[in-house]
Amino acid sequence: MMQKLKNTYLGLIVLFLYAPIGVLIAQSFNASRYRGQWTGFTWDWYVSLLGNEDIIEAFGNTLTIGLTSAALATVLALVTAIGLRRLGHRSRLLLRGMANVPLLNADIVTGISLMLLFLGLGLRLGYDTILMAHIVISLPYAMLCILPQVLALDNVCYEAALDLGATPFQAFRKVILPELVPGIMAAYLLSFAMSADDFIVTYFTKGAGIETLTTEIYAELKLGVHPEMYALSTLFFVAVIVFVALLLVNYRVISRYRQAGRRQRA
Amino acid sequence: MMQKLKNTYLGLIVLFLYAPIGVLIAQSFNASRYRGQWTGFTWDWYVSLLGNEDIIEAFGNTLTIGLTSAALATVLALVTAIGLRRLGHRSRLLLRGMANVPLLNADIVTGISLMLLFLGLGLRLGYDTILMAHIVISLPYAMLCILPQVLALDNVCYEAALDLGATPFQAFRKVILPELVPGIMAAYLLSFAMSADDFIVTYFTKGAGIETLTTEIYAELKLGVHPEMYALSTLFFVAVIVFVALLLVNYRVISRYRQAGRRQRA
Amino acid sequence: MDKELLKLEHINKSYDGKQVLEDLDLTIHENEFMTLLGPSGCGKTTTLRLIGGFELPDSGRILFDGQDITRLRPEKRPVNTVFQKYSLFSHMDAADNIAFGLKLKGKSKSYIRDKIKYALKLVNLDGYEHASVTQMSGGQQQRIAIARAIVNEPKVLLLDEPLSALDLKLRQSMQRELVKIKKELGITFVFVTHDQQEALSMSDTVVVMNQGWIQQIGTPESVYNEPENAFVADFIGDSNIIDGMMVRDKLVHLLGQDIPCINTGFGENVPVDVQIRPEDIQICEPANGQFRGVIRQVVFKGTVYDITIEAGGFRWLVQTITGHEQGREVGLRLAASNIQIMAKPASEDEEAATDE
Amino acid sequence: MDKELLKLEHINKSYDGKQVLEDLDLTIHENEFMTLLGPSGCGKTTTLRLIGGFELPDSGRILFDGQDITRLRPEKRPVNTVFQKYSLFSHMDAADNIAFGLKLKGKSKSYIRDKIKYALKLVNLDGYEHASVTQMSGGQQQRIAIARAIVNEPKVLLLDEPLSALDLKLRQSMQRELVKIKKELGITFVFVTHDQQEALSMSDTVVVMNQGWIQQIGTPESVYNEPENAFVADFIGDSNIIDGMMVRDKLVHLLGQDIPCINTGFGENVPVDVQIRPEDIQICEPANGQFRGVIRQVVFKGTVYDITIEAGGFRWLVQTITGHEQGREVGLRLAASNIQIMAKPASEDEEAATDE
Repeated sequence: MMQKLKNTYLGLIVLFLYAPIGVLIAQSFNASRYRGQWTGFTWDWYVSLLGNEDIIEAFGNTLTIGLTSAALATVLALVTAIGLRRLGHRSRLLLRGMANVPLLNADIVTGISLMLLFLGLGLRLGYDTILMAHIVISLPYAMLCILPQVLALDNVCYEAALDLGATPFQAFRKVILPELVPGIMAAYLLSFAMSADDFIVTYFTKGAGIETLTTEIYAELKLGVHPEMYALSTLFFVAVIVFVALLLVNYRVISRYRQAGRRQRA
Repeated sequence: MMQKLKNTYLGLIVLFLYAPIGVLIAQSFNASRYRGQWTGFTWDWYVSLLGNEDIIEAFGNTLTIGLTSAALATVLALVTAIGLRRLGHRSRLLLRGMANVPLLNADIVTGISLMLLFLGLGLRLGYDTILMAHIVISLPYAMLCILPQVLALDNVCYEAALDLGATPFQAFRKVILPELVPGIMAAYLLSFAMSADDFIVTYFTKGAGIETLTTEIYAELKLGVHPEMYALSTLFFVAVIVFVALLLVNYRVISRYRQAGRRQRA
Repeated sequence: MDKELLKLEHINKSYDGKQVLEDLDLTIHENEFMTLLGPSGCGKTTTLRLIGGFELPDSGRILFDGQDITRLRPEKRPVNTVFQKYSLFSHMDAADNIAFGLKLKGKSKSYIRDKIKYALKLVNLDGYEHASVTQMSGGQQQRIAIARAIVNEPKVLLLDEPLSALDLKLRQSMQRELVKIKKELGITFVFVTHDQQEALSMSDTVVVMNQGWIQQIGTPESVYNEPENAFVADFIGDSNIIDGMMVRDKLVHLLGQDIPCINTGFGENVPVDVQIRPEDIQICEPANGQFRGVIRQVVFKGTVYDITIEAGGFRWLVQTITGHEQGREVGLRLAASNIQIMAKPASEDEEAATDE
Repeated sequence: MDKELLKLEHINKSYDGKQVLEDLDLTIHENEFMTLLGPSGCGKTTTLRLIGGFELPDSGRILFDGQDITRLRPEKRPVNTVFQKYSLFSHMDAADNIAFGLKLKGKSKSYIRDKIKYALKLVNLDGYEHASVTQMSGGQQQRIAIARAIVNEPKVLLLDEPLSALDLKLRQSMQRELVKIKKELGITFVFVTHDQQEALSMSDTVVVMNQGWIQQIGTPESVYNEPENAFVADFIGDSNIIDGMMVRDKLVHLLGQDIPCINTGFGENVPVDVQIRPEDIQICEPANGQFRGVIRQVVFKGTVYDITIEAGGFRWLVQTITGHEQGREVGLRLAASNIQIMAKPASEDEEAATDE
């Protein structure tokens, strides 16, 4: 009885979290353009998506901006984390705190700030400014993934490598870097997700004539009801699921390392 | 030399993260309406903010929606976490994973989905739908704060309370709940931040005639250059700083508990 | 021994189909310091949790002072528990932790204050009323846990490896303190440990357990000197355990020699396990020994030397106060009273514990 | 002893203004098993790290085979280190860990393969080439770490508390194995530990350190039986350490009695520390003893009884094989050869370690 009640509750929570997306998916297969009337199943909206050149172009932009900004943010985060490692405890805490503030700041504030900065620097808003903006918003997340691992790194492995005849550079490349792979992967994946998901920062820094998927969806929906956009959003959601699967695999790797560490300690 | 290079690098990173907000703050004190020309310092834009009734109303909405949705999301997360605790390892992992998916989903997709759901249910978009939407987006974050603490709870404290004569309910109220306070606080603060910062979900679920701070900023900026909005964004940023300070204090409490635990183990 | 206080009868308990306790019978007397000793997984902690009420047996009864308490909830039992670790309430200070049980029982403020004072004095933490328990050392935390349990005036105090998280020096001093506290309170202690030294030095009665069975119950001396089977002999202290054959009463055939001993009643020509403690073997001239062998290894251990001697096809462990030269030929002599004869195990559960 | 291999001369080292090593001199010979023994913070690990090249001394020299290596980088030194823990490369399997140093040196594939096979055999992990090191037990990991170090054929192997993370039984068996490996390789071992048992049972030479000073260097027996000061006596084994006065050669005044001893050369009427090991005290009839006292406590420890006797105003710790009755009056006898006389410490660094 108690057990049944609990399962019902947990089921309701899951429903609560997933009902919206369920409605969206349903709508994307609805033959009717209009909500509330189900006139049959159709792939039409997906098909017409593929024929829409604006969307294909926006997809390209999302992909290239995401991949590039994630790579740059990850490298910056890695170098910064290693720099922070050597700092004293107090200044490290301060810098960590400072890196976390932008995480909490409202995206709209970040977007407006970046727009003002770019315009103040005399830059023309476009692809490049989106890219820079995305690095700025991804960097704190990348730090969040990489920093704990870098700080937890034990000097012992580095010293063991020196002891066995490695130069400091060899020790870094052959011992330290491989130990950090899970954190680097997580940082890259999360940075990419931040870039691809972002709407408002992109909106303020993109200028005219260039769209990413999120701004394209927004623009089309403002013009009227577009079931193609429901289809696109559904695809977006599916991409997220795939993405989470990737993260989970990566998380497994991390936790295997962690467990091994714990066993060593025990 | 090496040291100087490193400090320069770290300084650049901080500049990189904070330059945008610096420009925003400067602009909010610029007597000129227009970017690029500094005609003197002024408090005017802040003063005119206070006289703007729309903004005062939007602030009220942000505050009440934030406080209410955070409270509800935290309670739901706490009950769910306790429910998950008793589950088997596999189903727990599954449900945790499912709770994390919405974290990664693009806000615009969540916003569209919620709008479709609410309209599908025949609800009128307004204050209530924003509230519900914010609970949905905050819940995964609240879970993220509470669940690890609930899972790490040692049965020993509960059993010790029973052993000393407490009924199961007394043991929960007097022993378990106080141990969870730091996690509950973190969940509440983070949920509030998510609600207050959100733009796109609110935009899709708010309907006409009601604005929160973020949608109000967006709406006014679309109409033209409004330095009042720079002032408002600056205030928003200051609020974030205060908020981070609160979180840090709470984090200190958590880490003091953790350290105590670690000492016990050592 | 005083009168019977707690009685476990025919207890069976299994988890996930694995039998943890099998038809366990155990009687605990008033004012006894009883230790349950065994390797991990032997069922000692489960036994304690059954007494505390945190587990229910699959079958069997638990009697307290003649009354059946098998299904009584933990909060109603006249026993209190000191847990292994983590058990203090970290959001309360020391005094609030200690007062927890008394407040639930609705005692008066002055009563509670006096009790706290008394308990802190007893555990040597005078004046620590308002110390934060998270700031305390492991040893201090365990003392507070003991104080918190005893203010409720339990008839039986259950201690579940309370010292296992402490380091060696602290553990030894806490052992002495626990014995002192036990004497002052005059109540029954049931103590669980896997550390044979701890069990021997603290208890009135040692219960040696393995794989859900009680292997032997006795005083520390009797368990050490007269182990009833090879498991007990091997688990407690170092031992030489050798296959032998009881020729007749007071004569055992061992590695090709007939050796006099003092045991009787095993019958004639019965296979037995023979145990000889390493400190009970005398090294002498080869001609004078019952066995003749060669010293293979000498290791200085501080108080004693551990000497490995190969004799009669067996590697003997011998402990002596004086050193001996490696490689030398020597004789070994065994006094009849130092040879312990044990029946061969009836089941595999009683077999000697193997090194992991 | 073989020829001198490694020499530390006048080494000083401090961290954050705290002096860790003070004018340290130490000579290590070829093929020696030397153990640095002391409580935490005594400077033993720092000494090892100086030899390994992970720290530079503030002043002083380190000579290897006559050559100054004080400022040589760790990767260039003819020594290898086995670290306390965590030191295996978790993204490589066992064979790749072992091959790490050899690959850097550009050895041939077949050479490396043979070396791995040999090293795994030596550490008793035949066939574990492709095992994931993260899946291994603590003991196996330390064996791989040893294998990884020795394939580089160091002249000196440094071991920094390599067994401290293992449990008691495993630690003891690894101690035996390490001694075996040392014998087979025939190289110098410098071993750091805080465990006196470990130091005594493994080493040729024990270096007892405290607060950055070397307290005594000697064989295990000499360090145990003839400690040079109260710190060494107290740190190694149980001891009775009593203030005394050397009346003249071979006579010491102790707790009101003049007691014969065998030490000479302290001068007349000089205050000294007197050490008597608990196993060296004989209990006899009150009339026959040099001291007369009362048995306060008897604790059975397995092999021996720990007996506390109050006599002459001092609480003596005595260890005996047979039990004694608490409360009985007894006499204590000390053989002259079992009394160890030690000069009073010149500085506070040499004072007896206090219980924490």
